[in-house]
Amino acid sequence: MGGYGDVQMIDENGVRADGRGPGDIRPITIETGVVPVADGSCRMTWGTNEAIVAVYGPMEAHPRKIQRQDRAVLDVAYNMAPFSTTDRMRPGFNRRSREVSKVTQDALESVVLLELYPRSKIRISIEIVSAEAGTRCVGLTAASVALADAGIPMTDLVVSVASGKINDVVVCDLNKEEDNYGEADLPMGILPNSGELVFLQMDGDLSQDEFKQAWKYNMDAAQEIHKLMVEALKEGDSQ
Amino acid sequence: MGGYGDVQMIDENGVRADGRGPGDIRPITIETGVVPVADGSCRMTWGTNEAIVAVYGPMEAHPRKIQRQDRAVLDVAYNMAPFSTTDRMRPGFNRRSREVSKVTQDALESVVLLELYPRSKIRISIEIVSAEAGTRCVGLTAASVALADAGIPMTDLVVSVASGKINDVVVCDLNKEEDNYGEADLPMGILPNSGELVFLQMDGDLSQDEFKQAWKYNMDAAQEIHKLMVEALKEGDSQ
Amino acid sequence: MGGYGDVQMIDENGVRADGRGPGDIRPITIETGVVPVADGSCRMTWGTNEAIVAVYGPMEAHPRKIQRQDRAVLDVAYNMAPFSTTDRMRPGFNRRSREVSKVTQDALESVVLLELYPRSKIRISIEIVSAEAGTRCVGLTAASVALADAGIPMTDLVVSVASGKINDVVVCDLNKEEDNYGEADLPMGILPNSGELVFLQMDGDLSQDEFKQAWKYNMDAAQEIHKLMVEALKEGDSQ
Amino acid sequence: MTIPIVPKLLRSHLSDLAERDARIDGRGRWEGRELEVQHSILPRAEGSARVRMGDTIVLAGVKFQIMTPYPDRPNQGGLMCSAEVRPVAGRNWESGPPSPESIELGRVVDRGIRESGCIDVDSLCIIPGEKAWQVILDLFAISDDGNLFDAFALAGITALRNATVPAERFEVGEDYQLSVSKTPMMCSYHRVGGRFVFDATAREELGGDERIHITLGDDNNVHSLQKGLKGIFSAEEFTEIMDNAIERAEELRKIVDEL
Amino acid sequence: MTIPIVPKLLRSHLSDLAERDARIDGRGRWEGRELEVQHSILPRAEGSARVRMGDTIVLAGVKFQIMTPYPDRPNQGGLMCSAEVRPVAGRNWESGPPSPESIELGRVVDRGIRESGCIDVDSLCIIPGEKAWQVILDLFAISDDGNLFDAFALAGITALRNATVPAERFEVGEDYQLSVSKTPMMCSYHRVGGRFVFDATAREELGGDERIHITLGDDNNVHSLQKGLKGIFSAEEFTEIMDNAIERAEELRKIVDEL
Amino acid sequence: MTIPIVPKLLRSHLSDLAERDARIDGRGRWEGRELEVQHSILPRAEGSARVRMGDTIVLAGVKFQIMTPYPDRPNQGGLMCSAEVRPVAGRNWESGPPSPESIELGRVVDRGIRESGCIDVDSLCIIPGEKAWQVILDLFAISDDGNLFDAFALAGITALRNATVPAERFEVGEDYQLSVSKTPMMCSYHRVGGRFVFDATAREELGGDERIHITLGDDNNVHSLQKGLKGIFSAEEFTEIMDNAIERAEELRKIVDEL
Repeated sequence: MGGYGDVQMIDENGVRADGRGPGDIRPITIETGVVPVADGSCRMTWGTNEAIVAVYGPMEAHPRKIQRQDRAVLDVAYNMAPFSTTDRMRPGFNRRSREVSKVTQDALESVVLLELYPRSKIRISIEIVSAEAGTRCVGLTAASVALADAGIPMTDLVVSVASGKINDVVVCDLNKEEDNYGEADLPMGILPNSGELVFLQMDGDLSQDEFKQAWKYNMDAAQEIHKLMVEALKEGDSQ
Repeated sequence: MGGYGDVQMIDENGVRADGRGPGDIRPITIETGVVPVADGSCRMTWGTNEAIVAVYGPMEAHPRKIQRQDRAVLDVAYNMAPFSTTDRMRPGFNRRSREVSKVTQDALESVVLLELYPRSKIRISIEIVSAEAGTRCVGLTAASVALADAGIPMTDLVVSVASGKINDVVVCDLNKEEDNYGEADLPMGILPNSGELVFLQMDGDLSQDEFKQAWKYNMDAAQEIHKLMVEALKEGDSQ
Repeated sequence: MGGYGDVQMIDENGVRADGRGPGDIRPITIETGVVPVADGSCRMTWGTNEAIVAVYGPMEAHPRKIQRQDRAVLDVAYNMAPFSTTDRMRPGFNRRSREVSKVTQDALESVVLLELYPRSKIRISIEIVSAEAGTRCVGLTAASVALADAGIPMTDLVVSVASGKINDVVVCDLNKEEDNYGEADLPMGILPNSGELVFLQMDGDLSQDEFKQAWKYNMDAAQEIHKLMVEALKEGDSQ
Repeated sequence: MTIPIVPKLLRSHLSDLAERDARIDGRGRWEGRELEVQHSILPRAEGSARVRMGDTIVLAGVKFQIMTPYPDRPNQGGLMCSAEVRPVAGRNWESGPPSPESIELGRVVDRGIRESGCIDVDSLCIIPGEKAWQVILDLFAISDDGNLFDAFALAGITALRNATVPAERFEVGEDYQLSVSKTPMMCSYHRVGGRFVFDATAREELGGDERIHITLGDDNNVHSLQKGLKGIFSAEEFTEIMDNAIERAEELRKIVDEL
Repeated sequence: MTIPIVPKLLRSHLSDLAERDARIDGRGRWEGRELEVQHSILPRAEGSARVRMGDTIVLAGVKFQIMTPYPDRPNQGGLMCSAEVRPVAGRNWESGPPSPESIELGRVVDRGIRESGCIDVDSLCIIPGEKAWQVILDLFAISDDGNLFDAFALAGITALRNATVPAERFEVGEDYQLSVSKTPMMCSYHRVGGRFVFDATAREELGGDERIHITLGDDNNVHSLQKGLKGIFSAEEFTEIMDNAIERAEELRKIVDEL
Repeated sequence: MTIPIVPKLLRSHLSDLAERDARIDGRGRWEGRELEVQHSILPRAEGSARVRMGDTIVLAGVKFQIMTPYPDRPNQGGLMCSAEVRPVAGRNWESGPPSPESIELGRVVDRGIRESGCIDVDSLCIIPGEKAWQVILDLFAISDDGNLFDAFALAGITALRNATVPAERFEVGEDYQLSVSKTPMMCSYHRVGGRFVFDATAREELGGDERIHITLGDDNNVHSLQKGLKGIFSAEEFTEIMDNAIERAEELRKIVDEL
């Protein structure tokens, strides 16, 4: 985290530069069926983030050595398109993308009923075509919608959202400027029905009390976002 | 194409800097059997281009996944040796070489009687050891001679040659300087007996009329080069 | 070899800058069992060189294509840790490491009774965690101790040591400064019981007479080092 | 892209259709799919476009970088065009290093745009010998139902025409519109059931043979050609395609001009 | 690392033990293995440490390079942290490009150290805008019997505290001790037999589920968190772990402080 | 290079021949194959050579680049030697990253030339501390019927002796002949049928064991040695080979000197 305390991003009344209160999230839109050739797909915009997720499968897992006799494997790839960032992102291998892919896969494997599809593979491609801040949360949330759109059974949807700290104040869902100068970032992957977690990362500096506040903001935001996800899936079904 | 119109490369009588007329090709020599350990081979010089092609096979295709049940596969690799160019060519992966390999393979697969050798592989290595201009044409032409030298049945030889444009005049078989400053390049892969095509690329700027003239030059040159190929193969056989 | 004749590294009485005589080697320590999870291991310090070697196996050779029906294969990897050199060593592929791995493997395959373990693989990892001069000798010598520690049958241990030339004088076991400015380097891999060789390299400039002297120094040093190896193995057994 | 087992049934079905001069989705031989072209759709790109041709969807984004001009061309900037087809776009596209197919895609589209001379590289110079703009056009497939070539080319030229040079962000003056003087158009033809058709779908590609790509400029001048895949074609066939491309390119150019 | 076939027997054995609140090696649920921390053990490194936790052994080495500061941060040097687990460290680690596991290892440890702000990057400046120190911390596994995360983190901070800036060798002044203002500590918990335990061995990792890594600063502030692997945990479970980490981190910090 | 299944029949045939002191192609134990050395055969290279030893054919080409001298050696240029064996040269050579075999080939030949000091790197300086020549020697196999080592080494030194420094093209003065003060020669010996022979063919390599490479200077000084492959040899065997190499090297040097 940058942690440049001299940029004023929230005023004494708790109003942020973009007009939001500390616990408010940015505007979100969700749409399914956006990749016609895929088995399930989702386009999610969140602030000026945009993710497109396609799900293919269940299909035969090959090469054979990745097959598991008793369950399906997920193959999750998170990627940022070259034009998704202010400075062009060079295509190709990238440690950050590899790590985000891995934690996203770990989160989704926790909810997909893998044992229903032994020896098969489900491929989940997450493409960030416009990046603001919080792209891993957008990608994970959109991926769980795309899985539902593909009819893959899950124990619950996953809602991912991050809180952080700006000017020593804990706030929810950092935007780009807040993220650049923010002092902490706590992204979580939440099961909205049970309040349990499948994904957790954090970096920066949070006291134990600040940490608890950030945790609470995420839990509340998850409920709000969950409603939008359910609506989008209903709309998709009715088409 | 460079397209620097101010370099004078052809005079008002249609005589080019190296003395050729618009439709003339550079000097060509062809020799077979130049790689003793190969099943067939060809050395072709064309101006100051030199290509060496070796053919190995038909042999077992491995790994198994590249095998085709009903036919042979070709494995064509076009490469420029490090000392083949004025500025040393770094060895290793190279998008241009990959693309030339692919179009050459597509052209040769169109004439080789692949279905005679199910499950097998024929490897064709094209090494440009000296490059002037038109190396892909030299490589493809020499490869078809090497295949014939290896006794691989084909419906016809492939003759490849390019025409282009210099100082707004359409001419055949650009040399190095003409290629640097030329305004267009139209390489074709021609079956000399039927006049049909198995390879076609073009870049630059040609009006519809200029395009027809360039096409005609290529067709005529193909007949001329074909004679040299047949001679070289006869000479090779008689040794 | 550097060959900077103007740095004085040995005086008229044959005393080297670090006090050694021409035929003397640097201090050596050898310890086994240093990688608890391995089947055999060795830590060897030699001057300020330090190598750690772990042996795993015999185990199933996979992928299948590396299997040999009639014998085991060795898989030797020599590597320098990033903090092993004065200028940090970048991790990853490196031609020198590949070559050292190969000659070390060739040397060890000459003594391990491979035919006792058909279809299996023995993995030998040589990690140089501190490098002075002569790391390939340290690695090969330590590897033969680690193999013995793992109970892998061999016809003999391999002792590796190098002699060279400084200020036109042939000396044994160059240290870092001597290696930087030395005029030749002759590393050998010696079977101490028969005096035969399994490893030999050399570069620099040695007259035929100098060459014979360097050879002799290596043969004598090998006997000395062999004693330390046997002691370390006995100590390891008795624990 | 893994080698799909070409279904013999599909091939013979496509042959039957061809005999009746019909296509698998009911289109005429020279008829393109329903087309949708949008621009200014990517917030982080300096120019962008989205093209939908039936179920084929692609994005194009333009970014700028400052480069040092090459010593022998001190007054010129550069244009780089790169195409990516990632696994998102279809079941048969795999991750990993660029496949021969996607390299060919990028190079063919790049050539058409570059050779048309639509970007005046001299206009990209900022300080001769020191600073110039490098224009980077990235083509990105979202859904591959065939003929990515034409979709990429169309999205590419649209994104370039939509691009603003971000001079302010790089502190070298005021933003201005990228100058694009020509509108090259690519038209692609696949041999399906024995004869060539325009704008093939993925199933037609799968059951078809060679393809030919033609890029034409505003004046019908030829800027790039490419024959792809195994196959033999005659001069007469090529002439027919070229004549058709002249018509198709004009139609497409009208759509882009009216955006 | 190849995917090991998780032995069902091991999993059920670990479950049985968990029911009796026992562990496979006799330790208590929150008890760490025997610990040995040494420093100054690598002659070529400017700072170094060796950590042994049971049969897990790792090295850490610090090297310095001169870098040009980034244009937007002319007064700052840099810190780079890289973790390697080569085949020497265990039967299941393979050579080749870094595995997802080792990338995660490096990034998680790096984050904990970096985010704690223990290295003041402003103090690494030599000449503003021209020269600054880049500190490179290399973590290297010798023997992997589980929980490389905590071993790497502990060796890493110890090596940094042990490091001397080699100004003389680079001819930019006199050598001096690297300033390390804080002592972040990572504590890792694995779900084994259904409940979380501290400092898991390789067998517990093999038969276990998800893991959680917590890095705490001197004041118990949280600097980094990471959940790894497939698994679902509750808020209550997390609170229990966090409370335990506060205790464990304090114990570890004492050991490092007393070196 | 894929691992060829060593035919036991070939090995036993070679042993039988060895007992009668015979070789598979009728040559004597220390006899080389028919040799042909040409130079100035590559139009784009500044120096070049082609060597044919029986059915083994190789090319060598010399190119020059301008480099910045290393800070600690401001008056020196550089020599780089790189060997490539591509699939053109034989059925068992495969494409892809350089194999261990071709890396060894390049490094062994490079060492022999470099260590002989035949190129005076001080003479490659153009402007001290600013510009110097880097000489790049590329060795390229056309047909591999065994003993690429000696063929590469012979072609390499011939191409260097043939090289012209292209000062005019780089606008740093007039072209001049590269100064090559020594003529190192490599002689390679393979154990075939139990004893060492000179200049082995591919079949002898296939059915043989270890090999030893010796590079000798004009004065019989040793410049490089390399033992390759699995195998044990005695001091007596080595002495015999060294004595033979002194004779062979002299013969080869005469051929090169007379070109």
